[in-house]
Amino acid sequence: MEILAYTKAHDQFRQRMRAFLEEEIIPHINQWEADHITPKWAWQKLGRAGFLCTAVKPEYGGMGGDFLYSVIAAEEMARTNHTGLASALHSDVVVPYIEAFGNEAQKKKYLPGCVSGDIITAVAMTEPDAGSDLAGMTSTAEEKDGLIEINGAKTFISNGINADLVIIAAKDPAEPNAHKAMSLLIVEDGTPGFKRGRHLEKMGFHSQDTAELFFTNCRIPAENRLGEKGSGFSMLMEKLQQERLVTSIGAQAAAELILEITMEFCKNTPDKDGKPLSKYQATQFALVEMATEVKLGRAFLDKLIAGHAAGEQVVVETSMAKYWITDLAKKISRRCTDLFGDYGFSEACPIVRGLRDVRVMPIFAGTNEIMKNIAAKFMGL
Amino acid sequence: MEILAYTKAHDQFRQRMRAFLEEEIIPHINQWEADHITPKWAWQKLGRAGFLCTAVKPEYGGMGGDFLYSVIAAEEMARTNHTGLASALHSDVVVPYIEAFGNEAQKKKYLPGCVSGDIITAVAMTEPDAGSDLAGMTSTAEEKDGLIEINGAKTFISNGINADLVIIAAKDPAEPNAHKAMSLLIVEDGTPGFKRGRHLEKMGFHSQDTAELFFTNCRIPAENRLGEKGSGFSMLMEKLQQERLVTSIGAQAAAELILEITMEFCKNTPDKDGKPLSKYQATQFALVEMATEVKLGRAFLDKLIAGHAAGEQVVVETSMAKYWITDLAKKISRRCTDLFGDYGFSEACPIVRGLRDVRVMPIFAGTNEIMKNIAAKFMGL
Amino acid sequence: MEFELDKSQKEIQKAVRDFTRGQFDKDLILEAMGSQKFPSAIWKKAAKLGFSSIHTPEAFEGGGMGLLEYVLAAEQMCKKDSSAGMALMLTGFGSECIFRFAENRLAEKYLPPVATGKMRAAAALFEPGAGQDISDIRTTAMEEGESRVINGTKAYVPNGASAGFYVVLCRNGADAPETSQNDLVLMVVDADAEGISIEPVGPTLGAGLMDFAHVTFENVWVSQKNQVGRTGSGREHVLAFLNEARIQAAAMALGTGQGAFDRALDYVRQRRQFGKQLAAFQITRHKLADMTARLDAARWVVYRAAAAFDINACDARTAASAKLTATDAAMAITDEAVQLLGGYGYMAEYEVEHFYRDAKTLEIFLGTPGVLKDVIAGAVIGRLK
Amino acid sequence: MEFELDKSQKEIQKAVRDFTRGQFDKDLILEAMGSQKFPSAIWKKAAKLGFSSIHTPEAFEGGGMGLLEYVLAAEQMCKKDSSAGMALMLTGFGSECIFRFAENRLAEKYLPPVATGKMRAAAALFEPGAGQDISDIRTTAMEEGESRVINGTKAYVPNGASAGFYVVLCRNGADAPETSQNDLVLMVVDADAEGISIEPVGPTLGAGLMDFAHVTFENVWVSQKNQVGRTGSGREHVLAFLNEARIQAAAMALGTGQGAFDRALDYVRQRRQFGKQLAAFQITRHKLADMTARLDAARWVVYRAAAAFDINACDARTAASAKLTATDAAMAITDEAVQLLGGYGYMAEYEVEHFYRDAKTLEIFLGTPGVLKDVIAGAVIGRLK
Repeated sequence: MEILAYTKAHDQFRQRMRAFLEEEIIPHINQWEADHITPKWAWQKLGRAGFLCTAVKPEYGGMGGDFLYSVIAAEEMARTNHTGLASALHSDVVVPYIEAFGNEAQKKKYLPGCVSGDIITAVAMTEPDAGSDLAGMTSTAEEKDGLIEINGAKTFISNGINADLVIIAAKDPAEPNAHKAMSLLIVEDGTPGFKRGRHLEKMGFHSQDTAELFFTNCRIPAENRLGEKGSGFSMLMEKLQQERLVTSIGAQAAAELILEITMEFCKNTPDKDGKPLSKYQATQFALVEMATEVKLGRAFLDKLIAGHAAGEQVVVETSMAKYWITDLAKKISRRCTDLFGDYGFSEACPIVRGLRDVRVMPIFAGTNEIMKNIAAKFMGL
Repeated sequence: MEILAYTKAHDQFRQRMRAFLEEEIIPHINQWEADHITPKWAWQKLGRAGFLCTAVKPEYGGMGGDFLYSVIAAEEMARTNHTGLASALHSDVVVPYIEAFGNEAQKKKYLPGCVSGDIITAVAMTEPDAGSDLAGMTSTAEEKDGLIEINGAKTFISNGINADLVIIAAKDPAEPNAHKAMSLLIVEDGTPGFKRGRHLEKMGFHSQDTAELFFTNCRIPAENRLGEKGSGFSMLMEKLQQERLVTSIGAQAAAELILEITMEFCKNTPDKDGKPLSKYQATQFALVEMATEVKLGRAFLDKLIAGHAAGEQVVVETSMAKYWITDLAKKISRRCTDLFGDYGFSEACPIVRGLRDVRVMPIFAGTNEIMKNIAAKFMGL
Repeated sequence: MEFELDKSQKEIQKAVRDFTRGQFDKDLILEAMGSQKFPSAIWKKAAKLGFSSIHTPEAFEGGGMGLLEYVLAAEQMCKKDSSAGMALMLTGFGSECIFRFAENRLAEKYLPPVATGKMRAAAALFEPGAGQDISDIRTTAMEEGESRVINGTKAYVPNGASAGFYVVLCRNGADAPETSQNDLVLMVVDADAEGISIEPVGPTLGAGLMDFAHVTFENVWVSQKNQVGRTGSGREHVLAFLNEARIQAAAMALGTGQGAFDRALDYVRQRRQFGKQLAAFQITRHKLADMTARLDAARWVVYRAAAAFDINACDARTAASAKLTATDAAMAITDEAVQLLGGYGYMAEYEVEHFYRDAKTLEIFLGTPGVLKDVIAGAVIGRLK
Repeated sequence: MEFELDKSQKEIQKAVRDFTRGQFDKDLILEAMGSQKFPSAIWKKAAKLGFSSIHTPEAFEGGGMGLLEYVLAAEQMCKKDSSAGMALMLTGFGSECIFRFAENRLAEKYLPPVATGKMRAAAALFEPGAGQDISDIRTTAMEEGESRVINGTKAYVPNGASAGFYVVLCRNGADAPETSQNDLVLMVVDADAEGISIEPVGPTLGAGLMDFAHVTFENVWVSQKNQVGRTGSGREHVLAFLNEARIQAAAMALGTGQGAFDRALDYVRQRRQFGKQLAAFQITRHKLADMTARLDAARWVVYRAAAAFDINACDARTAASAKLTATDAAMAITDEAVQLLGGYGYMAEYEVEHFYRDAKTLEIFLGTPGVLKDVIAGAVIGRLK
């Protein structure tokens, strides 16, 4: 019994994308990891092949695919074992803000480029002194001379160096209610007063450019506001379910990949007597236990995907999935490395990159502690 | 999105059964726990009300319900927080042997009584020196004078004292292949040479009679053999999936009940300042984490129930569910008691019985270690 | 540093081990289990040898030894039988407050009967609705001439229905704010004083050879001579006592874990399945290795905490951390022992099932993991600006 | 029992702590991280103070202290920086075999350069395909007159590309069965000997300031004078060395955990969210309490194992159990530290991310949990009939 009703068209899309990634993307990944950035041409290639923003409507250049196409794209990208080509972030987290809240002019202007890969996007919420506490942010957006002037600093921004378009959250200093003060604003690359800060060194995500962004008297046209003035907080809240779900999908796919690689290694690696490592009972138990947890995560996640695709509000379950599955990916990565012996601490070991990469998942898109707070609140505790 | 397609008829059955249990069963449970046995009238009352053996076909007195009725009956019984009226064991583990493998005469003779509650059944596999190792059993069944003579000892037999009919597994000593030697035999209460041993004292399951059974030159008619001679092992193998699934259903319902009681306690118990315990962050996190695990188990289990009901072979997943969910119930019981403070070690605390009861679940129906061995084998490790 | 037991400690350890081997009759213990039937006969013999009041000064007929020796004895007792060990080693529960903080006069009166196996003691600290917290004590001890009048209820008092006297934590006067921390006083109250009513807790999950009760004091008159320490020192004394008692509970957990481990090891070496001993299966071996590592870790934090206590260097963090680690280990080990014994593990006859219930009881008793973490965090984080 | 450090131990602890504060330059360390750039300058200073060969006898220019003092030093080093600590404290990896089991002549030749910061050492034990197991050694050391000729490959040798000499575990002659346990011999081989080829492992998950390499010996001629101990004693020496080295790794894990804990504690006391310090949230507090309890447990098993080693009372179980507990604690603590620091926890600049990677590396190095459990189980279960 499968929970998700993938059609033949979905399956073909998955096969096409997998073949494309195999051929066009995977051969370059080691270089991108070393470079600490992924080149823009890769985004364009992916977009032109039809694997970016599958949900965008045809009138804006997309294929108008249902949510399962997003799921497939996110899973297949996760299986490439790198994070630089952050297509799920772009396609299913950032661009949906433009799709959902942008006016016709904004959609016409930006969406085709987002789909083709010519416009790489980022969303800038987190600030150096306000992590998961969105209401605590201090960046300001003031109307001046018919323009909007942005001041503030953002950090941990994925695609921060590559981004051609940044959606930034900032507050009107004149509005005392933190939740009503926030707007979302579109800032294009090259806008005076918008500067990239340091390209941050981190444990993993090496092929992805994570950066600080600085806005100093950065003036943008008033029409670059997304949605109503002051509606930023509610827009964020509305889209967080999908962001967290997409994070869970990525973590689930990463856990599955790490375990799959490990299982193959144990099956195919003999000890000195020629007995495969997978014949040792303790190894078997480790693999069975991890496979069980991965299947549990998958069943829970698929049920959630089905609910999300059907338009259900699944705040509690999404928070639960985000924390449990990202923790799962982390735990699996830790336990699997032990099965490789000394090879397990070499970067040549095929799951070590994953170990470093998945460690951020329990932190981003709202820390797992925030997820539990949210779940507790919505469970009436 | 719900995974299982319960109909209105199912829901009504659940409500009827819950009301029945509330009225007719629950008021007596404390007494049965103290007595260390559940009276036979309770079985009859349950059977006459239509809550035993829902799967048995109408021609034998049953309602011919689908597997979801069994699921509902098992879940509702688990929610009574006692184990003496072991209806799921009877209805979904033991009686199915007669239904599936019995000949017409056996079915006509026994099934109506099983449905009405006049015949309480037990299955006797485990021996003092062979726990989960079925092939290692030593009880014998020899043909003598047109009869079958059984010799051997069985232990840990649920319903051991109450049972009117015992299905016993025994081996033909003349057959050297352990797997081909085993037959299943029906022994009725009162057969000469069939004696009950001690009523065993145990950690929990106090209202259930767990006993040793002894067979000494116990002769039964040849027509009391179930199925073909020597097919016992394969009959057991065929039915184990459902036994383990039913165990998982009971454990899942127990975990849900324990958590539900604890959550209500924390919501409704104020500290000295009037602040409910559920307002403490650490308590919230504990409840959220446990609720998440319970929901994970539920999604995985429901998917499996759907597969089983559709006739799928789900050996690996069933083994995984049996170990993970029974361990879950145990862990939940441990963690929940802490939230009660000192009350948590009093037998008056409403989850303490559950803590004692669920501890056997990782052991029976094949230990969780056996489950992992099976999963490893079927995963090709 | 020196991690070896000295000669006298080894002797104590051996003496207690020999005693339990000789005196802990398995069948009698199993029969009494769950009925709160206290093992009086064994206690009298243990008391004669000075084991159950091992750390009470000799002047009051105790063993005159340190907490470390108490720990060694408790470990041995609980290793042989966790329920009997708990019952016997908690007979003097609260007497520490008297011999450490009270005038000799009080100790001379109350402690010898405890040390000689004639009377049990009970510290009565926590209150209904307050959990395991002494920051909000509502039981009052009002001064009336040369007496104090005690009113209030104490919950889940160990030996609550059987003790000869209670060491009761009270607020000094009703006027002080209820959460005042500097207004507490400890009073020793005879169990037969007028105005005391006892509501037994009834059957408990573990600790099946001892009783717990809720004890209500209604206008109970007590001589001021029965006050422990000075007025206002109650909180300080109880916090020190809790440190000591938590280390004691940790030692019981250690012994409980060790006892379950020993039984599991024996079993898997004997029992054969699928043609070989259970101990030959790698997964059994790894379980035993895990249990061993947890026992090692528990043992050294418990011994270290006790040794620190004996040189007045034990803070709340050390004691709470030792209890947290040791009871967590005991739970994991007893749980695994039940599992390793399979069906037998669930049966009373094979004992490990009550070790599991006792481990769980010890995990809650004197501070659930949550309470202990609050204590530890308070110590390591300190006051926040 | 006596759980206090003595005066000289406290002095060592303080001296190393002061040294790391003065000499471990965070920016330089972060810059070198991951490039296997060994911190030579710091090493020379540490060597001058006798820290990195602290347990090498004074006769060979070491510190002349015990393993416990090594443990204290390693803890302090790794607390300040886990990667620098590992690199510095493992400079003499394998020299223990020489000063404990070889003739003085060999020690006099090889150890002073190590102790004085001129040359690194490397024990070359494990082989490709054999995991972390010495029961099946295929590298041979055939006698040829007054020499031995070594052939074979050793895998994941610490300092493998930088050491001045290797302590190589070999089989004595090719004729003995490959799994013979009584036919092993340890040889000291100069790194510049002809026939040695080195294949660097390249970047590693942790231990970013040191190197690992696979080392192949192809007809490498070594004087018989370079033999450690007697022929056939190789296994016994290496097992003893593994005990010592596992306790060393456990101490590094302890320091790594403590360092991550300290940083997390600092952070949550400073950082405010939702209007209050992170340290004011109960869940943060409980995490810190858990970390504290794990550190306590790890610390005492590690100290105890080292103290036992110093009095020749450390068996394989004690060492393996200490490493299992300490590295498990280090993983849990560094993981939680990363989480407590949130986004900063993932950034190189805030250091805890490399503590996490180092903890994971230590968890694998010298025995994964699985290998350690095999060892412990072997010891507690013994031989099966």
